[in-house]
Amino acid sequence: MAGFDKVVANYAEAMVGLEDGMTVLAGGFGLCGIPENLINEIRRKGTRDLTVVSNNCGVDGFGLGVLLEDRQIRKMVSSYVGENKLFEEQLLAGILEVELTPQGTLAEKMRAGGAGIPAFFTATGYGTPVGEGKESRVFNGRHYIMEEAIVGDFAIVKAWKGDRFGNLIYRHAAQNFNPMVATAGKITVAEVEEIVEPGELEPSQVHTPGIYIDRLIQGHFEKRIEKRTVREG
Amino acid sequence: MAGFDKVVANYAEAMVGLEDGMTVLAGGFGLCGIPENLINEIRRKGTRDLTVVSNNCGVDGFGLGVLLEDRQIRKMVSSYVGENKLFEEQLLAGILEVELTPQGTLAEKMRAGGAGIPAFFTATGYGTPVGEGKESRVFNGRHYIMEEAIVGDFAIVKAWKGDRFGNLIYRHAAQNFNPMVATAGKITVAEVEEIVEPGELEPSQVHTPGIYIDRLIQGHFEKRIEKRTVREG
Amino acid sequence: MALSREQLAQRVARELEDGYYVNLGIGIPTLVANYIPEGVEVMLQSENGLLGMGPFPTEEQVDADMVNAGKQTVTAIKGASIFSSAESFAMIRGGHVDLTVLGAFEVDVEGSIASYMIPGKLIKGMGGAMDLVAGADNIIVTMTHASKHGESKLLPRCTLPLTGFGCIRKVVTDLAYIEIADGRFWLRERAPGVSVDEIVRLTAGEMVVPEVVPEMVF
Amino acid sequence: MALSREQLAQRVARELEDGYYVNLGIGIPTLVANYIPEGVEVMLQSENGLLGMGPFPTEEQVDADMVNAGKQTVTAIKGASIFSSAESFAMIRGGHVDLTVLGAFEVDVEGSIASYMIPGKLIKGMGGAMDLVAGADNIIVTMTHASKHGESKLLPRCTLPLTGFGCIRKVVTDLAYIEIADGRFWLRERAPGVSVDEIVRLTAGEMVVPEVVPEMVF
Repeated sequence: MAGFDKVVANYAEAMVGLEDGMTVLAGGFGLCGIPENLINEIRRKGTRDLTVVSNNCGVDGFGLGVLLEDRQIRKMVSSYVGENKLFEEQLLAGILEVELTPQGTLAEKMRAGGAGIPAFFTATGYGTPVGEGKESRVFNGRHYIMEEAIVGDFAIVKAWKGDRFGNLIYRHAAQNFNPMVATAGKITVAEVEEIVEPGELEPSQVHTPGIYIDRLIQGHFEKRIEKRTVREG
Repeated sequence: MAGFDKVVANYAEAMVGLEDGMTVLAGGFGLCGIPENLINEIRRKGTRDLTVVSNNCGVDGFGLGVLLEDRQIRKMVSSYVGENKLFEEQLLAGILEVELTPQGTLAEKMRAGGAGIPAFFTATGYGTPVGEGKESRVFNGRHYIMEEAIVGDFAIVKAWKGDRFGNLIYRHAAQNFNPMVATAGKITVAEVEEIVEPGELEPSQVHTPGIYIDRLIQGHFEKRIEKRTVREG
Repeated sequence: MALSREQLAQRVARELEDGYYVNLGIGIPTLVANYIPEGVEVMLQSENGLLGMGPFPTEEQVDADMVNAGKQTVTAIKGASIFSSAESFAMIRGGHVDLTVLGAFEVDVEGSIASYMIPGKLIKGMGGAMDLVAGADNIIVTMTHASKHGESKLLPRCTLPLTGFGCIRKVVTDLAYIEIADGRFWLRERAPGVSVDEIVRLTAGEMVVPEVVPEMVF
Repeated sequence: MALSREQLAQRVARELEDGYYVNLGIGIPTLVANYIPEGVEVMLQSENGLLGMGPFPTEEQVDADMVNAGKQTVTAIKGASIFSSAESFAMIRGGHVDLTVLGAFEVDVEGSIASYMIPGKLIKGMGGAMDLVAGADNIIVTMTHASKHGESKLLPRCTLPLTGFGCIRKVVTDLAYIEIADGRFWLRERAPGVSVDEIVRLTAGEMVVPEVVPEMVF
């Protein structure tokens, strides 16, 4: 790497260093804003025994769902995994483990991981199965539980535009989990729809500063829609 | 208020409800991005016994410094207060109290206050006077202290543009503490250089969503520079 | 007669106030948006990271990057803002959303709610529901009063794993509008043509019944 | 001869590597930016909320909304990003900054640092220094080796209130470059013309002295 140019030549290079047994954080919500090509590269690579942290696990045949086909995922940390037949099968067969985490807690755990905060307190989950076995404490008369940060060996995100320095801007609601995921990986890889030159993004409008990004690649995206809902025009 | 129009007619209206003894959070770093007219309104109002949470306390005669002239501040929570003669005098005379808080911890305490997180752990301040009397704990072999959130009765911020719904965009490095302050007030008032109509700000480029803003006012700003440093052109 | 889904949504909508930021859960809560009272403006929050959710898009407007918390394609109104899920749940957890409406399997006299998991059935996850019930001061639960088999869903104590502990104050069922306070249900309104006796019979938890229980008008 | 301020900055600058994100404290650390080695690109982080700090502005470029952590007017380079102070310290606390350079009053063999407060004198505050020393893995402290009265600033244990506990591994003084490990100072380099004996005499904490201590070359 020369200076701050994070652009890599191909997807194989983008995922160098990913090994069996690692924890991978993935951005996206449902199929919106997911790093689809980086996921496909993990599939191609055949890395196994992965712990994947992502709000959902894609659908059958698309998104993180493709990593189930060759049983590459050992454990999934998600808030909702209801869109996936193969997921259900592997869960019931006991070859896949799931750790259900409330959506806001999941987002905050990754933000904390990136921000050097090892643990925080939240009311979310107190008195529920999520709170079982976790320390609880009262602040100002209210019950809270302690949640610990999540850090990944790899983090993969998808953005709209990225400059060569790795500064990212997300498009519309495809932002979702990507900004926190980007901060919480020991190695963070971003794929974008368009690579631009440094200076083309307005500094105060950058969503993810380049300091969090180790590698950047431009991809082509299918952007599959999970639930197409329309009204009369 | 009709619907989501947060615009108020004048500064007096902007600060309605501010009472003696309240805690006021103020955005800005040094003299950069401070809500100068809202501060002046507090001066005019003569509210006393205030606890003010802000990274700095302005300078003599400008910014939060003006609230020292009639001894309106009882306690200051800041990371650095070295730019102010009157501050020093009142501190030594024992009529002003100061709680020094590391800059990053201060920012995070207000973010936590706005985000419903009553406390978090940080390594900052462990083994120092800041950590004294605070709970400490080891995570992954490292020492951390527990810091509690800050919530204000009032929060005052300064932004560049704001739409009538209270969505804010900050200009350059005048962003600083303003976004966290905006989230952590029971009542949050924003003053801006320009009020625009809803729809004029790109949704994904809004820094502070309008949900955090109770009142909005357009002001004129002196924008005094604390340390003018230039090079040959 | 028990309320229809539309009437449930209509009754909930009467709790909306001008200037409210509202999060509507999946199912009946979503219908509430169709019955916003005259003169009231509300702004819809979608927990994936959107404040100011608009209607579904036309065919031409459909955009894969513009979805709501139910993963449906949506639009944004003028004056919307879009942000990360961490920011979205900061907003929710921090109590900035004025009203949250969501469904449930069970609610009890302590205000606890069970809505995401039936042991023995496959667990799909809680999504944002636990954060929503823990974060909001003002929550309305909408559900049928009893199961098809006549088993009450308003209980002395939830039997299913909880989504949230002691956080619900208002329940709109197909039979009644009920408030929760001091460890009891308080019957406030009944559905048109539904008798107090029937409501009492289908409410397992302790319920206070005032002398007059007004009938809802639609 | 003891190093000048410029030489101190020059020596520190040799620790810079290509692609480093660097936070430079006020004073001598700021001067490091003037001695970035050939072929090395670094990006400066300013903790108020700026990554990619440029030089001071020309008269025409001066903008009150564009200041650094020292409250000086600055510019931003192409490819800079600007963000909130919470985001800035998330970056710092989370260990994303590759190198932090800052001054100190005292450093001890455990790597503890005292830099913000002298009891009896007015306390102005720690600003971002406590976050910076707690967050970075790689910190270089620059300071004079001893006070004007010849009192060592490299101690068995800091006497002043700490800015950070056990976090410093590298110190560049006007006399030497010293590393800290295993509860001792390790003498690595000496300033041109400064003898090992003089360094040893002015170092109060236990110091390991190798057989050969190379002289810095400028």
